Amino acid sequence: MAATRFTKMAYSSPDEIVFGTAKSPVSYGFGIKAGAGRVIPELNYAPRPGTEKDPARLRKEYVDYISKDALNRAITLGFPDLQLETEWVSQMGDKKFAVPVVEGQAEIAEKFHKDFGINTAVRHTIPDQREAEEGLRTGAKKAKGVGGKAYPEALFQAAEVACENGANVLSCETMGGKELADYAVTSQDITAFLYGVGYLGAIDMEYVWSEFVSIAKKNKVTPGGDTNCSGANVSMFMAGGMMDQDVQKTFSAVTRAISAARTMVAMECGATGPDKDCGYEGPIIKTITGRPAAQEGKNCQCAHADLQGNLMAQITDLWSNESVEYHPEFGGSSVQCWLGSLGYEVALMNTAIATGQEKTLRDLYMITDRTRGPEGYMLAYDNAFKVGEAIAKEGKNIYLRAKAAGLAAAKVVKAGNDAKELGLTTKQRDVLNAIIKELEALPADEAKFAEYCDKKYKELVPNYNKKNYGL
Amino acid sequence: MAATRFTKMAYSSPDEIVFGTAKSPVSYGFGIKAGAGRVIPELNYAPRPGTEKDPARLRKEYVDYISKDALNRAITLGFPDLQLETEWVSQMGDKKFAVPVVEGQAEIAEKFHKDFGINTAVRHTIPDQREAEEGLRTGAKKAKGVGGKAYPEALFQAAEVACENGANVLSCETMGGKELADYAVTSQDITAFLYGVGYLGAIDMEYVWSEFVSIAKKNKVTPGGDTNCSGANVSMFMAGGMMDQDVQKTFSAVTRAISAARTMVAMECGATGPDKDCGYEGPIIKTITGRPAAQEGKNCQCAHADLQGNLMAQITDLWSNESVEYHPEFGGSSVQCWLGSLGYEVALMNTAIATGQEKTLRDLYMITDRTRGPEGYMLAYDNAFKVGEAIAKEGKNIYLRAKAAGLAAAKVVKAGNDAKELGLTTKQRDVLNAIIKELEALPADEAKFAEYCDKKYKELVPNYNKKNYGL
Amino acid sequence: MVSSKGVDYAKILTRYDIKAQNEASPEKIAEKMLPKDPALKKVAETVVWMKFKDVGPATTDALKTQKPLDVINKGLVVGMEIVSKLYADHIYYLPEIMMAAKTMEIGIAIAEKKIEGGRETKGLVVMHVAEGDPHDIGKNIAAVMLRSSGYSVIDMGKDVPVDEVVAEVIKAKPLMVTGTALMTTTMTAFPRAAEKLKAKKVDIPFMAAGGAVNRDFAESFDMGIFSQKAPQTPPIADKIKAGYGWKKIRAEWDEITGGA
Amino acid sequence: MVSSKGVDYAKILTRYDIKAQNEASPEKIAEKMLPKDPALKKVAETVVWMKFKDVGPATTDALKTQKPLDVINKGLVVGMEIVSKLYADHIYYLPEIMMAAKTMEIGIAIAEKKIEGGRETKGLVVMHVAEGDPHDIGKNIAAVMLRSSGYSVIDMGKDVPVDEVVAEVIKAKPLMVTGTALMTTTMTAFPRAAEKLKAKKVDIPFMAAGGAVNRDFAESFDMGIFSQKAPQTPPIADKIKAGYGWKKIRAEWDEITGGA
Ligand SMILES: [Zn+2]
Ligand SMILES: [Zn+2]
Ligand SMILES: [Zn+2]
Repeated sequence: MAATRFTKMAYSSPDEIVFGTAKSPVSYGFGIKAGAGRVIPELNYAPRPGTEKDPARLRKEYVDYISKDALNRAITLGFPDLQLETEWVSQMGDKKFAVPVVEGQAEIAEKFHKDFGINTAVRHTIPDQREAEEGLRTGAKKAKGVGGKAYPEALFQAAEVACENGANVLSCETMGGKELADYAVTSQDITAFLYGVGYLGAIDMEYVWSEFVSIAKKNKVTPGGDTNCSGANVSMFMAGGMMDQDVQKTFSAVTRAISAARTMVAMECGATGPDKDCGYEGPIIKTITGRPAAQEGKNCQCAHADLQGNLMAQITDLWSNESVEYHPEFGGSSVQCWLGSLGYEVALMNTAIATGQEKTLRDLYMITDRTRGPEGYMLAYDNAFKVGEAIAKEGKNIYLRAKAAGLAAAKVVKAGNDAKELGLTTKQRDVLNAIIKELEALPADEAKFAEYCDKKYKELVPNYNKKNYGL
Repeated sequence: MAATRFTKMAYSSPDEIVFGTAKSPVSYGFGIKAGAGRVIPELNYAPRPGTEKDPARLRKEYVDYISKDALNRAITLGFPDLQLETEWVSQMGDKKFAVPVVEGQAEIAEKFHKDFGINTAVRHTIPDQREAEEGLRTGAKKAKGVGGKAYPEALFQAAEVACENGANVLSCETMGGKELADYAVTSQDITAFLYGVGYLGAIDMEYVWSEFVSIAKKNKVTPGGDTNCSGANVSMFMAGGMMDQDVQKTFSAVTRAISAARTMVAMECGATGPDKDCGYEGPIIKTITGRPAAQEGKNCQCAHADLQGNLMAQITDLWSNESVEYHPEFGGSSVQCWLGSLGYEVALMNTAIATGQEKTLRDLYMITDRTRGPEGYMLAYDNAFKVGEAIAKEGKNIYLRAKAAGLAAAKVVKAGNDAKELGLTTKQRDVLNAIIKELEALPADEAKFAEYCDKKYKELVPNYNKKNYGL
Repeated sequence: MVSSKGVDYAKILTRYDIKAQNEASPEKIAEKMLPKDPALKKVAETVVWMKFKDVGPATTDALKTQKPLDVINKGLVVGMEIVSKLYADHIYYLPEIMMAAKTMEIGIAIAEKKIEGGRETKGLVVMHVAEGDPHDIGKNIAAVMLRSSGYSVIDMGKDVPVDEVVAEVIKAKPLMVTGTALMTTTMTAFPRAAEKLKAKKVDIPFMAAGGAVNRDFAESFDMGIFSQKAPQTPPIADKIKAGYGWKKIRAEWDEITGGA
Repeated sequence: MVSSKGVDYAKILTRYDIKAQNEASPEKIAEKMLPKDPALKKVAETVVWMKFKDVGPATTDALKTQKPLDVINKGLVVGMEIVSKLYADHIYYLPEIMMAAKTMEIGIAIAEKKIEGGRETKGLVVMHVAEGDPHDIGKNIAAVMLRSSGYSVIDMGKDVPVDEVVAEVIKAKPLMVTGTALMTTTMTAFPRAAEKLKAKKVDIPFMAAGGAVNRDFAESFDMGIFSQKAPQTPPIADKIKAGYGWKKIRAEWDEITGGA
C-alpha cells in the first residue's frame, strides 16, 4: 500500500486548533472517543525490574498491579475515561510473554467499563528492535535473541500478537534513521539529521506502517501512530534544561521540525491517530493531518523534564505521563499518583471546553513556555502552524518537505530572536545561523541530495547502509 | 500574649480573592515574597528510612540530596522562586539531629540565591509530639523519648532550635483536640469534633502559638501558621475518594469548616502566614485574615488523592506537593519530579496573572471540582466566603464561631443539594440532616456547652482531660 | 465569574459514588441472616441496630434458654457478621462498625461470666504504634475489628519503644504482633523489633501497617507481613490461626486480602 | 488569542541559560594552558580547534624534535585537556568534545607508531549495552571520553548477551566493565553478569549506567558502581586505576563525581 501524501493543511488558521478536538476524531476500545471534544488521560508505566523473568509474573505486574491500580484510582477520582499504554518490554517479543499481558489488560479494561461505565482502552506500543547493522528489512541477516527470529519479521509478528489478542490501539516507536540521528546529534550535523530522519526515516516509516496498518485493519484495531523518539527526543534531552546542554537548543528545535515530516508518514499510510505521546512534533502534525494527538509535558516529570511542560498541552487530545516505574509512594502506587496528576490536568482542560474557555486555557499553556527556549517557541501553535504549512506545501516530496520544515523552524526561531521575543545565547544563535546556511546550500533535487549524503555518511557513520532503506 | 480575634472579613466579596495575591503579603528568606502577586512552589519531602539513624547521614539526606536536587532542578526548569519545607522527623526533637539540617538547608538556599538569583526560603515545621495522656501543657508529666524532656517544653525548644539556626518560616501541625477528633470521626459525632477541634483545639492553639510567635519574632523568623491536619484531614482521608468512604463526605465537609475556626488562631496570635499547605481550611481562612495561604491539591498526588485537586489552587499563594519520599525515578529523584509538576502549575498560574486572566483560571480550577463532593463544594471560594462570614460574625467567641462555621457549611451543602447543583447519596444527605439538627440543638452559651461536653466525653473518650486545656 | 451554566459535570469528572450507591435496605439483608430462635434473634438485632441499652437485657434473657457460648456465637457474633456484610456492601460505614462492636462487647461481657474459666477467644494479638509516632486511629480501628472477629487484643498504645514491644510479646505469646507507623522514619523500629524477637527465638508474623508502610517495606524484614487497611487484619489473623506462618501469608497475600 | 503584551516572562520562568552564559573567549582560556614549545603548541591547537586535516602534519612535524610520548602527552593530550576545561565552563559542548577527540586520535595513531611496542594506555575498559536494549548513544559518548582521557576501550556494541560480556571480561582482563541500559527490564542483566564474573573469581568494578539505571540499582549488586552521565566515567576510571575497588568507589562516589 502506498502512502497518500498530505499536501494541504487540515485547519485554515492556527486559532482553530485546540486541545480535545481534532478534525478527524477516532472511536475505539470500550467507549473511548479521541479528539471528539474531550481530552483523555493516557497512562504509561514500566514493570519493576525482575518481573520480566517469567510470563506469569509479568502478566501479574501489568494486569493485577498496574492496570488494576490505575483503574481503581480512576474510579476513586472520578475520571470518565482512561487509556492505558503498554510499551512492550523486550521480553514481550516472545509470544509467551506478550499474549497473557495483552489478554489480561483487555479483560480488566472491559470489566471496569462494564462495572462502572468508565470508558477504557489499551494502546500497545511494539518495540522496534531492528538494528541497522543487522538489517532493517525482511529477509535481512538473522538477528540474536527474540527466538532466533530476524528482527523485521519479529516486529510485524509482535504487531499481530497485539492485534489478535485485544489491543485497542497499535503503535510503535520506529528506529529508522537512528544510526544517522545519533551521529547528527553528537556531531551537530543538521544535514545528517535531515538525511537520516527526514529522508531515510520517512522511507522506513512507509515500509513499516504500510504493514502495521494492514495488520491493524485486519483485526479491527485502531492504527495509532508513531514518534521520532529515537531522534528528536534524544536531541531534546541532550539539549537539556536551562544549564545542562550538550546539544544546542536551536539545533534540537530544528531536528524536531524535521522529525514532523517523518512521523506523519504513519498517517499517510492509514494510521488514524492518536499518535504517540512522546512525539513532541505532534502540534505540527495535527495542523496538517487533523488527527488526534497524544502529548506529554507537565505531568510526565516522572519520566523527564523539558522546557515546554505546559505548552505541550495546548492542542493535545490525549494527555500522557510518558512512563513511570511501578513502585509504592505515600499516595498509593506510582501509577496511581501520576494518573492522579494526569487526570486532574485533563479535568481542567475539559472544564475549559465545557465552559467555552478552552482557547484561553490553551493560550495560557502556550504563553507560559513560549519564550523559554527555541523548541517551545517553534512548537507554540501559531509557529507550529507555519512549520506545518512549509511541510504541506512540499508535501509530495519527502526530502523537500523535511528540509522545508527544518528551514521554516530555524527561521521562526531567528525571527523570534530578532524581534526580541525569544532570547538566545550567543552560541545558540551562532549554531542557528550555521544551520540556516547549511540547509539553504543543499541541492534542490532529491536524487542529488541522496547521492551527496550517501557518499558523505558512508565514511562517517558506523552501521549506515542504504540497502536498509531499499535504496 | 492574648489573641486578637478576627471579627471582620479581609475581603469585601469573594470575587476579589485570587491565587498569588493576599491582602497582607509577607517577605522573608532570600527574596521570597508570599502573596505579593506571584504564586510560589513549596516543596515538601521525607528522608529515606534508615537515614534518621545518625545526624551526619540525616543532614546529608536533607541537604546534599533533597535540597540540592530540588534547587538544581529549579534552575534546570527556570523557576524564579522555590520554598522548601522540612517537616521534622521525630529524631530532630534532638538538637544533634536538628541543627545540622537547619543550618545546612539555610546555607544551600543562600548559595543558590547568590549563584543564580533564584529566590529561596526554608520553612521548618516542628512536630507536635505532645500526647493527651502525657499532658499538653508545660509542667506536665515527664514523657518518654526526646531526651527525657517533657513534650510541651520540647516543642518550644524545637521551635527555638529552628529559629536560631536558619529557619525562614516557622510552622507546626499542632495536635490539640486530637483525642476528641479521633473519637468524633470514628463515631460520626459532630459535637465531639466541635468540642475537641473547634473549642479545645482553639484554646490549645492560643497556648502554643503565643509562644511560637514570640520565639519567631525574637529570632526575626516569619511565624507561618498551622493546620488541622490531625483532625479535618483524618476526616477527609477516611471519607475517601468516590467509592471508599468510611466516613460520610458530608460529615467531613462540616469538620473542615469547624477546623477553620481553630487554625486561624495562629494568625490571631501574630502568625503572618503563609499557613500550612495541608490545611484545606485555607480558603476560608484567607477570606477572613487576608494572609498568604499555602495549599496543595492536584500536584500532591505523591502524598494523597482527594476530590478537590484543582479547586485547591483557586486562591493559593504557595503551591505544595504535601510530601514525597526521596527515591529515584526515571526523570530524576522523586523530589525533582514532583517539583517539576508543582513548578509548572505555578508557572501557569503566574502566566494567568501576568496576562490578566487569573480570575478565569481560578474559576476553571474551582468549577472543575465544585460539584464532585460536599467538601470541595463548601471550599469553592464563593461558598468558603459564606463560611468565613459566619465565623467572622461570631469572631469573638471561639465556641460560637466554630459552631457557626459548621452550620454554615452544612447549610451551604444542603442548599447546593436542594438546588440540584451538588449530588449527594441518600446516606450523605441523611448524615447532613442529622448534623444540622444536632448543631442547632446545642446551647447558645459557651459555659453550658463546655460543661455538657466535658461530662459526656469524659465517659466516652480515652485520654480526654480538660486540664490539658487549662480548664 | 466564568459561567458554568449547562455544563455536564459528569463528562468532566464522574460521581461514581452516586452512580453506585447501594439503596438496598439493611433490614432486608439482615432478615436473611438473623437467627431463627427468637431470643437469639433479639440479641443479634441489638447488635445490628447498635442498641447499647437493649443488648444487656436481651442477652440476659437469652441466657435463660440458651448456653452462654451459643448466645455469643449464634447471637452476638452473628449480629456482628451482619454488620460486616452491610459494611462490605457500602450500606454501613465505619461509625456503625464501631458502635455495633461496642454493643456486641457489652453482651459478650455478660455472657462470658456464665462460662466456666471464661471464654476462649480465637487468639491473642499484641498491637502498638511505633516510637515517635502519635497517630493511632488506624490501630484503634483495627483493634475493634479484631475484637469483633473474636480475637483478644493487648493494645500497647502509641509511641511505644522497641524494647517494650519485645518484652510484651515474649510475655504474652500472641498469635501475631502489629505495628503501625505514619512516618517512614519511625517505621524503621519494626525491623529492629523483629530482629530482637528473632534473637529470642520468637518467630510469629509481625504485621506492619499505617500510612508510611507499604508492602515492600513490610516484607523487607524477616517476620514482616503487610496490612493495607484495617478490614484486612481479621482475615489475615484467621490464616495465622489456621497455621500460616509469615512466609505463607506473604505468598498468598493477594488472595487473603482480596475481598477485604 | 490571550495577549501577552507587556508580560515580564522572567517573573514566570527564568532564562538562567542566558543569565549564566559564559561569553569568555575560548582563545583566552586556551592561551594559558597551551604548551610553550612551538611544535607541541601547534599540535595541541589542532585538537583545541578541531582541525582534522592539520593534526597529521602538525604531529609529524613535532615528532622531528620531540619524543613520541611527549607529542602525545604534552601536545595532543594537553589539547584535549583544554577542550575538557572549555566543556566544563560551558563554552564548548558535546559536538566539540566529539570532534576534538577524533582529531586527537588521528594524532595519537601517528605518534604511537614511533613508540617501540606501542603506547601504554592508562588501562582497558570493556563496554556494552544490555541485551534487548538498542540505545547506545550514551555508551558511545562515554567511550570517546574514556579514550580522550587515555584509556583504551573494547566496545562490544549494543544488545549484548550476558555470556558474551562475561567471556570478554575474562579474556581481556580490563580495569572495569561498563553496561548501559535504557530500560529497567533490561538492566537486570548486569547483576546476572556480575554474579557470573564473581563465580569466575573476577572482582572488578562493574559500572552500570544509562537512563533506566539509578545509583540504588547500580549499588544493589556486588561489584556494581554507578555513573550518572558520561563525563563522570573518566574520573571514576582514574580512581580505579589508582587502586580503588568497587566498595571504595561507592563510599567516595559523591566526592569523585562532584565536579563531573
Ligand atoms: Zn518515546
Ligand atoms: Zn499535614
Ligand atoms: Zn516514586
